[in-house]
Amino acid sequence: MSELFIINISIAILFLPLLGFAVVILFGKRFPKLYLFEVGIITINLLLSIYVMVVKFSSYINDALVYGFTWIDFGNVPLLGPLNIELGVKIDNVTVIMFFVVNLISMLVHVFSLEYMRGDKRFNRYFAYLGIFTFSMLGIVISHNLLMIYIFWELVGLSSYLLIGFWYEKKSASDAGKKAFIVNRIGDIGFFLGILILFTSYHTLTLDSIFAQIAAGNLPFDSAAWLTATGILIFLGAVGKSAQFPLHVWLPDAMEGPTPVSALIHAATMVAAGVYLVSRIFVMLTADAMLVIAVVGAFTSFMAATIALTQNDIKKVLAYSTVSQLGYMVMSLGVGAYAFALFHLVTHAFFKACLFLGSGSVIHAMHHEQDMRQMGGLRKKMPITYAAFLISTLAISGVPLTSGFLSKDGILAGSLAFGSLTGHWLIPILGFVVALMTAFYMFRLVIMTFHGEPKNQHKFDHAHESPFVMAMPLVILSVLSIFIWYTPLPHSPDAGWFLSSWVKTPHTVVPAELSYDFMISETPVVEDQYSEHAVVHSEKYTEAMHHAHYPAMFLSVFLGGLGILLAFTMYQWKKIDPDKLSNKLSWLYKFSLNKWYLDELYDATFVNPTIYLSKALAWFDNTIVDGIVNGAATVTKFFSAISGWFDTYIVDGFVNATAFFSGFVGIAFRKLQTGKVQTYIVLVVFSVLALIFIISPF
Amino acid sequence: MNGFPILTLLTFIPILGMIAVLVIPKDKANLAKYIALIATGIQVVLAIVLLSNFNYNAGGIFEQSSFQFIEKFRWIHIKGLSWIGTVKIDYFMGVDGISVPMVLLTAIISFIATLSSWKINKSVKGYFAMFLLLDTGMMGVFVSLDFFLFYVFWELMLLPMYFLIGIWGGPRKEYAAIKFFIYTLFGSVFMLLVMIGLYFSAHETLADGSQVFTFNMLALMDAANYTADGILSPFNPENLRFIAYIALFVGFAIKIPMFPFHTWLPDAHVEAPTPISVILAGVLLKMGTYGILRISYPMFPEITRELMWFIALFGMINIIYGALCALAQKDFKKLIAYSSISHMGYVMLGMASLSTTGINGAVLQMFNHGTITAMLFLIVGVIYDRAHTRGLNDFGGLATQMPVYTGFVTVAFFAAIGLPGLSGWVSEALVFVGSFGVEVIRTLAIISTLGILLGAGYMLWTLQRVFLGNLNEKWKDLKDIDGREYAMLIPLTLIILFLGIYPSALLDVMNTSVNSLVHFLSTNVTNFSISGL
Amino acid sequence: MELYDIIFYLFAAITLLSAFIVVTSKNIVHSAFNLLFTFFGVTGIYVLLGADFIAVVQLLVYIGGILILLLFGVMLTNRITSVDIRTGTVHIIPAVIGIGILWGALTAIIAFKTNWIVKPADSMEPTTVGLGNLLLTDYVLVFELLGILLLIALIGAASIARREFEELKD
Amino acid sequence: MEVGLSHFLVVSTALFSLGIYGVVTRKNAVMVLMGIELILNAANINFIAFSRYGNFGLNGQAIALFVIVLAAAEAAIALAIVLNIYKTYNHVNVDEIEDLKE
Repeated sequence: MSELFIINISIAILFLPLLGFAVVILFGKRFPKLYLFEVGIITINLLLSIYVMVVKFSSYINDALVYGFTWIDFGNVPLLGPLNIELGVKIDNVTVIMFFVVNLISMLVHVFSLEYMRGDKRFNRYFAYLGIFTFSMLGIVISHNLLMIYIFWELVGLSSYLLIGFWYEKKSASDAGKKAFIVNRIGDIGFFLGILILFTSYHTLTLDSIFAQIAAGNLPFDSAAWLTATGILIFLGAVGKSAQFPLHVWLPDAMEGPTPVSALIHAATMVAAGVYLVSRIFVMLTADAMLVIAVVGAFTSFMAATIALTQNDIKKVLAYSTVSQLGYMVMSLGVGAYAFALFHLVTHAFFKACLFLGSGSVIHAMHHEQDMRQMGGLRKKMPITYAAFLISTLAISGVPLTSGFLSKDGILAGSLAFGSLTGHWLIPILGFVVALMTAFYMFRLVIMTFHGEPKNQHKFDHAHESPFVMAMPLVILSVLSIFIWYTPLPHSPDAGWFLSSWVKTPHTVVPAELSYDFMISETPVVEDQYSEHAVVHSEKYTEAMHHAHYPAMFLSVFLGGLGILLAFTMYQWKKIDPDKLSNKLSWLYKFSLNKWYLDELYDATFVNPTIYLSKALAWFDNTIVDGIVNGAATVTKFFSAISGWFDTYIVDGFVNATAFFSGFVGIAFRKLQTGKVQTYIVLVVFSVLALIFIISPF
Repeated sequence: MNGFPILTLLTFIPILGMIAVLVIPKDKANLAKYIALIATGIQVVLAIVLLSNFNYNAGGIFEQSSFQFIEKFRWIHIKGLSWIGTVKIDYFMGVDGISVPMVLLTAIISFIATLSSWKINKSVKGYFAMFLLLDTGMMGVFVSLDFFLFYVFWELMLLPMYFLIGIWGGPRKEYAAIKFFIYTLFGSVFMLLVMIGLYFSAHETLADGSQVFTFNMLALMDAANYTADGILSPFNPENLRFIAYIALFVGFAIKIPMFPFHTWLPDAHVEAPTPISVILAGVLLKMGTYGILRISYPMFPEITRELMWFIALFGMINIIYGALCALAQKDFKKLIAYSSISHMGYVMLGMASLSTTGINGAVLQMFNHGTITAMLFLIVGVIYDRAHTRGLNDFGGLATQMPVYTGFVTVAFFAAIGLPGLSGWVSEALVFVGSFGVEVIRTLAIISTLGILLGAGYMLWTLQRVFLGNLNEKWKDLKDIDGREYAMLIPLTLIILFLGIYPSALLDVMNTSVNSLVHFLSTNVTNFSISGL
Repeated sequence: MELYDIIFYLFAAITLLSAFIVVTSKNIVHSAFNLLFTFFGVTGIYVLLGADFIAVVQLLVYIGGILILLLFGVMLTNRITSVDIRTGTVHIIPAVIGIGILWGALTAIIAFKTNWIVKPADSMEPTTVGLGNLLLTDYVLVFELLGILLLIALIGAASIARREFEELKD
Repeated sequence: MEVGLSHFLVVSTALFSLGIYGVVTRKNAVMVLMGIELILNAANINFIAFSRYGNFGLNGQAIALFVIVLAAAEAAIALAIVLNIYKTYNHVNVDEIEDLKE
């Protein structure tokens, strides 16, 4: 299995979904059954990615396969020398894992949608959009430079726009699509600025060469602040895509899209792209950047968890839980637990997809009823869905023997270690509180939908177990949430294949004084430090992790149990009446129910002022600027009128005046011609007299 | 291929077409359409031949040796006029990396505009005669290397445009036509002044060694040719080069259009018939920026470097102002007019960076904007032909009624937004890379990124209002696009997709010239100090 | 005071006095009659100035011809029978002032201001021979023209008179 | 003092002024003619005086002769005109004959 062959296969994996998209879009009208072509392609893709994964981990475990080509060549530019923009592909362990995860969930969603979307009049186009999404997602994972990541980044934004606004008849759906695209674009601008800084200072965007130059000591614009700024800017891109605190508002609205879409995009893959990007640039993050990331992650998870507590729409709860879990992953990257972040990303992808598909099958069964208060007692009617849903809920709550427990526990341990080393205790605290709330709202959801008595008898009678095509993905995903796949020992993730050999924290290239001391490995590393098998952690951080491991585990299990207990007492055994509680803490309840009023805040501060400003500018443009132009025209007309008047009255006036004057003088003199001879003679005499006086010099 | 006068042919074939159109008898008027189609078709073929024979690594901004397809003949040669010596004006044509993309763009857009004017029925002969005359004017501007010839073609383009908007336009066509005409004329008056100023301050040594005043752009670029006392010569201590630059810049800025001088564009677009809007947006807007690159930059390098911040500032204003105004428009065509103001702002920002990536991005953006906005106007034309209204709020849910058409619309809209993978993004990215790289205009570049966001805002909002949502009953009988419209939209879509994936097809063409321009600007600045105002 | 001066003053007084009466008398016949004396005064002055031929011509032409003519004019244009053959005068005072100033100015300029180039008064000798020569040598053209002029005047006067005769006829 | 040229000039100017006075103040056309005759005589005195005292030789006297001839012709014509005026107006008051004034 030569290296080149693996690269070719990976590129094939990348472009197959695009082919699927093109074929289905162009010929979808003529062949109604064409969607099967798309499903076939995705299945092939899955098999190929499994194959690549196996080959990669068997024979090429330690080296990344890279293939780059020049996209635009500027020749040698005056003052800068040769300059070109390179695109290329890099396949390393993380890529391969992501390949597998994306393709697996995409395939399962395709299968699920066969049944779920049956009867929709744009059935083919739906699968085409799924195809282009998979293509863009795979593109992000495979590219070895930031520009290509950016290209696929926006293409993923496009496909999410298309899929969210799939049922565009509903204004809310097209609004949600537009909102998603624009909010993502805000993040993308930050990402793009980060790219600009890097390209301006290093004249290349290939990650490896950038890291080499940073390691060699020259920082962007030769200042540490700019390096931190670059890190934060690129993280801004991740904030946009992974729905972190300021830019998370689009994810809950994105629930307007079909549920399988939410499962694929807004649970597992696309939102994970942000975490993947931060992990890619993890090595160049300075200490301050990591702190910012940790704080944003922690705060996001806390905020989303509080909002999820009071939501009544099943998909909204899951959406906020996704935001919260993403906050977890970002926090773990911030605190330096690189491997655990990716591990949580993978596990979260599986159980969250399972939860979404589960909710999809519930909604499908209840004829598109999404409000939990209408559901209840579905346990008997939909046993398989209930079983899968329960396992995933256990996983997300971090109950032992599940994959969620392993990854969440690792993250919490990491945050504890980070707290102990750097004294930022707020982050671990938030982490544990969120663990409690997650368990609570997840079990609240399970109880309200599956346990207790049906609240809407009519709908309940029609509810029936989903057909095999929908049930099968649920089962697979729930099975994948069990610990066995990741580590033989249920309690310690380190022993597992995931952490021991596959994913290692690459050594940071940031100059020593800028990064955390515990991040620097004491033992100098021989090969280039950003390749696969760099030393996992500096000794200090690894020790702290070991110390923190057990307390974190016990604490998280205790809190999880407490959350579950609380959920049961309130909803199952009705000891504490949730409504009475919410009335007591009414403003807190309302604050959480209305999503911390963030949407209204954004409308008030950004959206409406922009629209108002644009109306004002358009008015300004029409009246003032156009006014000036028309004004200039009227002014010239005015002046021409004046010069016309001037011409007729003044200049002509003179002419008439002279005529009039001569006439007047003529008349005056005419009186002299009296006809009498003597007056003439008198005149002659007087004029002679006058002449004498004038000429003669007395 | 030396000897075959490809540029002259390229420029004057439409004139032959015009004559043919005028000659055909009245009753067979719709023959004019086919003649125009043939003429513009030949132009496209010639443009492709030009492109294929173009030598990619000939710089050719300021030295005649590296220009290609040069045609230089004596045009006006009056010996011994009393005090200004012999007047020698040459018919001097040539192309380099910057003008070839423009020639290609003009040929393609004219061909597509001819296709789109198939439905013109009011005095067809007059229309196509004016159309072909306009075509010659445009092509001439991009290939002429003599300032006098450049000015002749520049003015030649004005007259047919006036008639085309004034006669075949919409309700307020006279107002728009007059406004367009006077505005551009106002600009070209400035250009004339500077042209004459330059004429009298530079000498060109002829073959026989005699010194003679000259309009030859290449001679005007070379500082050695300037006399010691010329009004615009850099050696004269109190020269008026700064004012001349500003005047020339205003002349070109009106055409771009730049912020304070842009109000003619929305009116001209709203009132012009669809094919003319396509030409106006596709090609005419590029003349301003091309003029700056061809004339202002090489002839006044030191002032360009001095004022680059202001050009970038106005570029940024254009971007933000255009986008914000577009957000508030209710008429589809006016929205696209303001969006093209915003996109031309990117060209200015790229030009102002005076860096290779920036200027490459600017020229590529000129080409891309040409194709994308042409497609946008064709799209508006399609609806307008069917629904006879352009109000954005009158439509709704066309996606269900005209799915294929919505497909093309989506491509065009996302190209206009700057979605990677389509040509719009490549040039915008290069403009940002170029302008961000230059310390002086970095903050302006950062503010301009807001333009991408606003662009997404108004485009998606338009897409939603017109195409998404449920179908408005008024339009339930609109039929999808027909064969002719396919023939127009498909080539443009292919160009947008192809340049999005493989932009260096065009970038390689212009790269050497851009490099030599940047080199020229960076080296020639040192030896002149900016004379006092 | 030699004899020459006395005679001069005598003749000067005659002419000016009679001229004054001609001009100021109300009765036209009186003025006509005093005109005769004025002409005599002038003739005397001519004699004093040695212009004997002119003096004689003056006598013949002025007194003999023009005076008589004037008398005829007076007789024909005023009916002797009417008592008032006085002729009115118009705005005398301004005329007197104006003429007085004129006379003062002229005499001042001519008599005192300009110093004429004066040839010593040589002896007087008869001038008729010189005049004759002069008339037929230098001024022959003028002489002939005068002849024609007189002829025209004759014809003119005759034609005006003739018309008068015709009216009477019809 | 001894009679010189200026004496004659004084006489001629006096005669001239009186002639003009006559012409200007008299209403009767014939009186006007008399005034004219006085003026002409004044002129003649001047001519003759200068031909005597100036060195013009006899020219002065020749011109005086011409003036006399002219005076005669002029008097004839004038009187014919006056007669005609008399016939049409029955009077010869100069200041009432103003038909020429339009």
